Amino acid sequence: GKKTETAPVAPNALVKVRFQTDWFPQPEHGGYYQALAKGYYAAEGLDVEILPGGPNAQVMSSVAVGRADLGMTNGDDVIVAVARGVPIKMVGAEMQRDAQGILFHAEHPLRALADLEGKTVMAGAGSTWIQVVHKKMGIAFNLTPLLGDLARFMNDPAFIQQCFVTNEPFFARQRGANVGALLIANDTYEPYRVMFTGKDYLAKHPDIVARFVRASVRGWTDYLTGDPTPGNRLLTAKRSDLSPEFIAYSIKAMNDYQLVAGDPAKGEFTGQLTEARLLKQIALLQDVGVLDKPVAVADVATFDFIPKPAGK
Amino acid sequence: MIPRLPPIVEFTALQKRYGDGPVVLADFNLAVAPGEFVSLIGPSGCGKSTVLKLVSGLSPWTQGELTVAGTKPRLARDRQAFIFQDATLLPWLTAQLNVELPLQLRGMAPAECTAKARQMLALVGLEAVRDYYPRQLSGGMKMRVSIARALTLAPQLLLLDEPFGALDEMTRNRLNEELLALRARSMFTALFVTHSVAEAVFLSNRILVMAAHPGRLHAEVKVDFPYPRQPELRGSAEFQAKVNEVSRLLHQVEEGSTV
Amino acid sequence: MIPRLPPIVEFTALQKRYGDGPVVLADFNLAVAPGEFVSLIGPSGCGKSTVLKLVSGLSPWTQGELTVAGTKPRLARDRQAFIFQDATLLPWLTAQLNVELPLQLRGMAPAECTAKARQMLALVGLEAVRDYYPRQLSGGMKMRVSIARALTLAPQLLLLDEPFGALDEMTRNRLNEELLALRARSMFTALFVTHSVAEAVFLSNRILVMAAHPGRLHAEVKVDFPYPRQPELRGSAEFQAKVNEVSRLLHQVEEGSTV
Amino acid sequence: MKKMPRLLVWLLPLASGLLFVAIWYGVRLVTGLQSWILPTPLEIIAAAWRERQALLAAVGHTAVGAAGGFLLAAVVGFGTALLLGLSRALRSSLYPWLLVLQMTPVIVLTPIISLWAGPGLPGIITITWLISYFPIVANLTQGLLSTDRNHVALFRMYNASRFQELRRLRVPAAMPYYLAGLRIAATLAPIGAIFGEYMVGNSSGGTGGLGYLVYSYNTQIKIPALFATALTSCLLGFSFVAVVAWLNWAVLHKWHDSFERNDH
Amino acid sequence: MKKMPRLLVWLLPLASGLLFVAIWYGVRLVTGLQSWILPTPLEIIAAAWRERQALLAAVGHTAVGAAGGFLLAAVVGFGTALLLGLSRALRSSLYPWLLVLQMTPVIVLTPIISLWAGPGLPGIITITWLISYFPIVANLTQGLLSTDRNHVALFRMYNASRFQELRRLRVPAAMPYYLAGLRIAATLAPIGAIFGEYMVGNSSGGTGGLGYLVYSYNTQIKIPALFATALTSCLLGFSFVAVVAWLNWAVLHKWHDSFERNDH
Ligand SMILES: Nc1ncnc2c1ncn2[C@@H]1O[C@H](COP(=O)(O)OP(=O)(O)OP(=O)(O)O)[C@@H](O)[C@H]1O
Ligand SMILES: Nc1ncnc2c1ncn2[C@@H]1O[C@H](COP(=O)(O)OP(=O)(O)OP(=O)(O)O)[C@@H](O)[C@H]1O
Ligand SMILES: [Mg+2]
Ligand SMILES: [Mg+2]
Repeated sequence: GKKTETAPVAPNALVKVRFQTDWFPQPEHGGYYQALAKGYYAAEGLDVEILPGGPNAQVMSSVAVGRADLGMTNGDDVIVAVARGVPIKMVGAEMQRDAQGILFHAEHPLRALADLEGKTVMAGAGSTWIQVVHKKMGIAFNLTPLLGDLARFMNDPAFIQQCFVTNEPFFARQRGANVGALLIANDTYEPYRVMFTGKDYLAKHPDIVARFVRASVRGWTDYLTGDPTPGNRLLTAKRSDLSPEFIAYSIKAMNDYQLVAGDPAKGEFTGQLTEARLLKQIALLQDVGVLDKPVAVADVATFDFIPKPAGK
Repeated sequence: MIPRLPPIVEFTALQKRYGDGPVVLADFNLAVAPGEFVSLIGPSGCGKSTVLKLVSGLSPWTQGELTVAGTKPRLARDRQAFIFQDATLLPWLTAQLNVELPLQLRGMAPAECTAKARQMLALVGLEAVRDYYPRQLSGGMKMRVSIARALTLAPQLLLLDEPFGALDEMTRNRLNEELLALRARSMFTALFVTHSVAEAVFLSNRILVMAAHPGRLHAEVKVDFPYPRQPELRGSAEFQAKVNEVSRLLHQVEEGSTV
Repeated sequence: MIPRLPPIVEFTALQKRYGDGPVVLADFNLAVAPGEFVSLIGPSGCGKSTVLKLVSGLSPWTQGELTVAGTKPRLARDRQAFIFQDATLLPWLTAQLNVELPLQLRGMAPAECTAKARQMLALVGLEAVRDYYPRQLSGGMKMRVSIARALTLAPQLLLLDEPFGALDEMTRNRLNEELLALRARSMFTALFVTHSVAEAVFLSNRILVMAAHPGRLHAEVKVDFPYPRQPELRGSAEFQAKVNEVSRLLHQVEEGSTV
Repeated sequence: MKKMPRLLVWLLPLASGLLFVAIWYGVRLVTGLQSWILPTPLEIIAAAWRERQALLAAVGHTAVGAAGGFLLAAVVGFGTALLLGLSRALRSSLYPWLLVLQMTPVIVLTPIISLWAGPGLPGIITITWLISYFPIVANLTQGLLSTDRNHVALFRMYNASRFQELRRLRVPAAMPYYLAGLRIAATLAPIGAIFGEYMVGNSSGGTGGLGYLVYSYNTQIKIPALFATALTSCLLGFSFVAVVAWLNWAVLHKWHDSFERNDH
Repeated sequence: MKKMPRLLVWLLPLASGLLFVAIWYGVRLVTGLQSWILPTPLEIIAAAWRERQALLAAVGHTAVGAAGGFLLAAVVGFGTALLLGLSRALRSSLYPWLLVLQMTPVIVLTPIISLWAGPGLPGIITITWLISYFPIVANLTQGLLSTDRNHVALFRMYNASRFQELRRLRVPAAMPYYLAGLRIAATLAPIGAIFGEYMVGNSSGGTGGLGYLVYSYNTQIKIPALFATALTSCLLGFSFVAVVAWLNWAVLHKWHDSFERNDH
């Protein structure tokens, strides 16, 4: 339908948009649920369906083949996928920094990535950060495959594993372990988490994409700074095992680590993607050998939909 | 007695070996005219079952020629029925269904199959155990089911491999007579393996005495008693004379061989 | 002739049904003294194999009593050997190894097993096919392997279920004589099922004629020819008279029954 | 073998189960393992009771995936083995590719599966099918080829068509093999479905099946609940195995020697 | 069945393979799938060549785990089935718990395995064993119970001990079942090892096996390389299957009806 030109419209004329998330519903998707719950999408004329993901969500291929209209994932992955010919493009940031971190017991503190030298880490083989740490920072450690479980971590005070800083530390502490979490993102390597869409969809429906990004950013800001209850209600409806304490922890962690809004001191704001950072990112990926051919920033992202920073 | 028709089974200088084993049949020549009842008799392991297997096309030969109804054995199977030396019943079918099997395979209507099979089971005296599975039958009963199964087919050429060996004399005699009665009605040709000389004499118009190592024809005895033959024939002196003649030939054969 | 010892096999008012099927043996009474050679003869399905299975302890009975060597059948198995109605060879063993099997199971030294088995195979005329697998043997050869296998054990009580049914007359007669010769040496007791009246008369000192529906003893015939019996016995008039007597009894039995 | 009183058939696994539980507690005592590595049976049962609602909802979900995949495997496996049994040419053309299908790690196929079958239930059923399919094919094919050659000769004599030979001889004769294959598949189906939920599942619809719970309890370090989930999956599997055992009895007890009676 | 010329035995799978490849290209053309979903065979082979060093190193690693787990499964499975075949009491005491072992999702046991067996090779072998064990037990047990009752009666008559009956009768008679089980296990072993590397592997020796590569190519979206890894795993599997096929021939061809000869 070409009725999408005018907004807002009567609810029955809302444009259907399918948004693919990368995991089971979780607070790290809270902004989208908040936007849905508070009617920000409807206000933009969109009828958004948030598709839950899972351990093998295939977010990028879902969007690329049109099973979903937009999706969200790690920014690195989009760059790599584009380099491999997957027809997708970033349209806005969800988080300024990826939430990946390293979980450790407080008895064995980890001040910096350099402390990983010689250790064994349970982490996702092939993850970009590992390549960067190995090849760019020259830190050598062994890998053991990453599963969802924390049992071995709990059992072994010397155990180190990859985590989401918004996630695993809560459960480990809840079980009485004294743990710390080190954010992996640093000056050398700071991947975004992004919203992206298929190139075809982008060409056909730039207006919908713009409205989606706008409403989502609004949702995120509201979720983290306002009252998250409406979004959380949707989340817990989809996943009864999300406890209020856990959600609160996640929200606090996203705020504490400035994951979504970034560091205002550096001029960062919610939704922002910068050409400079993406350039640096592409160069780094190429450097460590993850990219086997160069890509242009214009191939991986469009900056047309980045909303104005709040309060400016 | 036997019309001069082209032979239904014709072996010409046939030689048979299993794989690269010893020669089992050597220079085997035999022509069976339609309607003949030919018995094979000979020491254990001389190749009688092999002869039947060749005629049925279940086993290939090494040299020479063999035609059945003028064609390759395999192509003449629809005119044949074979009663194997073992009963070879399907263990998952009852006696009744085992007998129905060949009829069903020919696409006969179910009701007709049932009726026909019942009738044949009655003929071999097994009406009462129609619904028994093979493992519930005695050795002789199994063999009788197998006989009933073969006879349902009303074949032109019947191959019988010691069908009555596991039966008591009385049942055996009765089935001998039934077999001749059936033959009188449908004039099938029979190739019959047996170890009983009396049975061979009673049934056949020709008896082939085989020798072993390698299997070969040793002698041929014509039996000219007219059909239909009555049970009383068994008591006659001519009958006894024939039996003695064949037995003597058989002794010759066996004395000549070590096994 | 037969010493007055306690019976080695004793049936007392025994009744046998398979599961909840019909009565297969009714009011069965039989005492076999050590050293006797008892033949069972009767129509197909009358329960002869069942009698042997009961004696060997392979099948339980329903009512009455049965002792073998004064104890439960199952406990007397080490004194028995059983020649089944089917050859029951293990398909993965050669003829030689099939014959060695019971010896090996008794823990006999390998060299002795081999020698003994060869000797028994020679006795049944199968030296030449020692290394054949069962599927390469003819029906009669398989049965002979099975006989050789049972005889290696030198049992006190031998159960034979139509062992010679698939053999030609000559081989059969020869094995009959071998059997008697073995018995002369080791004085085993034999329970022998056969359909051949002449064979029963030649071998046994007692013949039991059974009737069917339900299986039961119809008549008993003593055969008083002295052992060792010579082949010439078969030609004698007394022999023929005995055969006729048993045959007559058998006819009585079978005429009385429909099956 | 002697007939066993019916009661014993139930008592023995219970007795061995008690032994097993005793060893379990022993291991806990001796090794000093924590409950987040190896919870005690009591802890597991308590957790199962606590989480009964989540477990019940999830097991329903997983049961559908497992049953779908199992049935598909039983039917398609049967069909495939028939094809393979029908002719040697078909066998040597198809078997190697079947092996390739079986030996390709499912994870490689996941994107295609979630694309073609769709994520959620269709994908889960496909993965369950993939996992439980081959044991059925391998067994039934072996069974079809193991037919007694005397029976085959009989059918040859009747000029039975290949198809008749298959339907009336080889298939019934191969039933013990097929049923053994089904028994293996029955134990694979629930883990297949859980694995499938892991690979292509999502929690749309509010519940995500046992695979989702495994994930969820695992990250929350609710280890007793995790074992309770495994227990639930075993119970699901047992219901499949019970169906196959019943089938086995129904098809074979009348004639097959694996149903020995004392009464020869 | 007619005997097939030896050449055909090789040509037919090739021919069907060509057909298969043609269909593959057809699917690509018709559905417009990109190589990051379904690479073409050529792309896969090119990737295999490009990554040959990584693949070779990895396949060696995985082969050790797979072979170890397979052998363990073959041996322990044999032993278990013997126990189960030995007496009905043992069978009804043990079988349910074996099913529990088989039906417990491996992921639940991973922490224990990596704790007790240790991560790396021992853990991988344990997981491979767990995955390929049950088909062997289930099949061999069915085989041991399917013995011809006339043969059993024969052994009873010889007063053979349970053990003799097992060793000299039931085991040889069950060989076709055991070998069918081994064939299934042979196809499961490489995927089991890959899965094990996924679960408890580590890259301490410098390579992490095919499971590591699968993970790594998958996250790096190197899809042709991922398929090349799958291909390598298939080749590994084929070598296992070939060993079993040879064993099957060696054990059965002399006497079993699955080795029909034309010559009856
Ligand atoms: N396992 C069984 N289950 C049920 N019925 C059986 C079983 N075995 C034998 N029977 C029945 O018992 C009866 C006697 O069988 P048995 O084998 O003893 O006969 P037989 O005298 O040896 O006959 P034949 O001379 O034909 O071998 C038959 O009617 C048969 O159907
Ligand atoms: N499948 C086979 N493979 C190899 N040799 C075989 C095969 N079948 C039969 N033989 C051999 O062929 C010879 C003849 O066997 P055949 O079965 O024809 O004998 P027979 O005359 O029927 O004997 P019987 O009266 O004992 O049944 C025997 O020496 C046997 O060993
Ligand atoms: Mg023969
Ligand atoms: Mg009998």
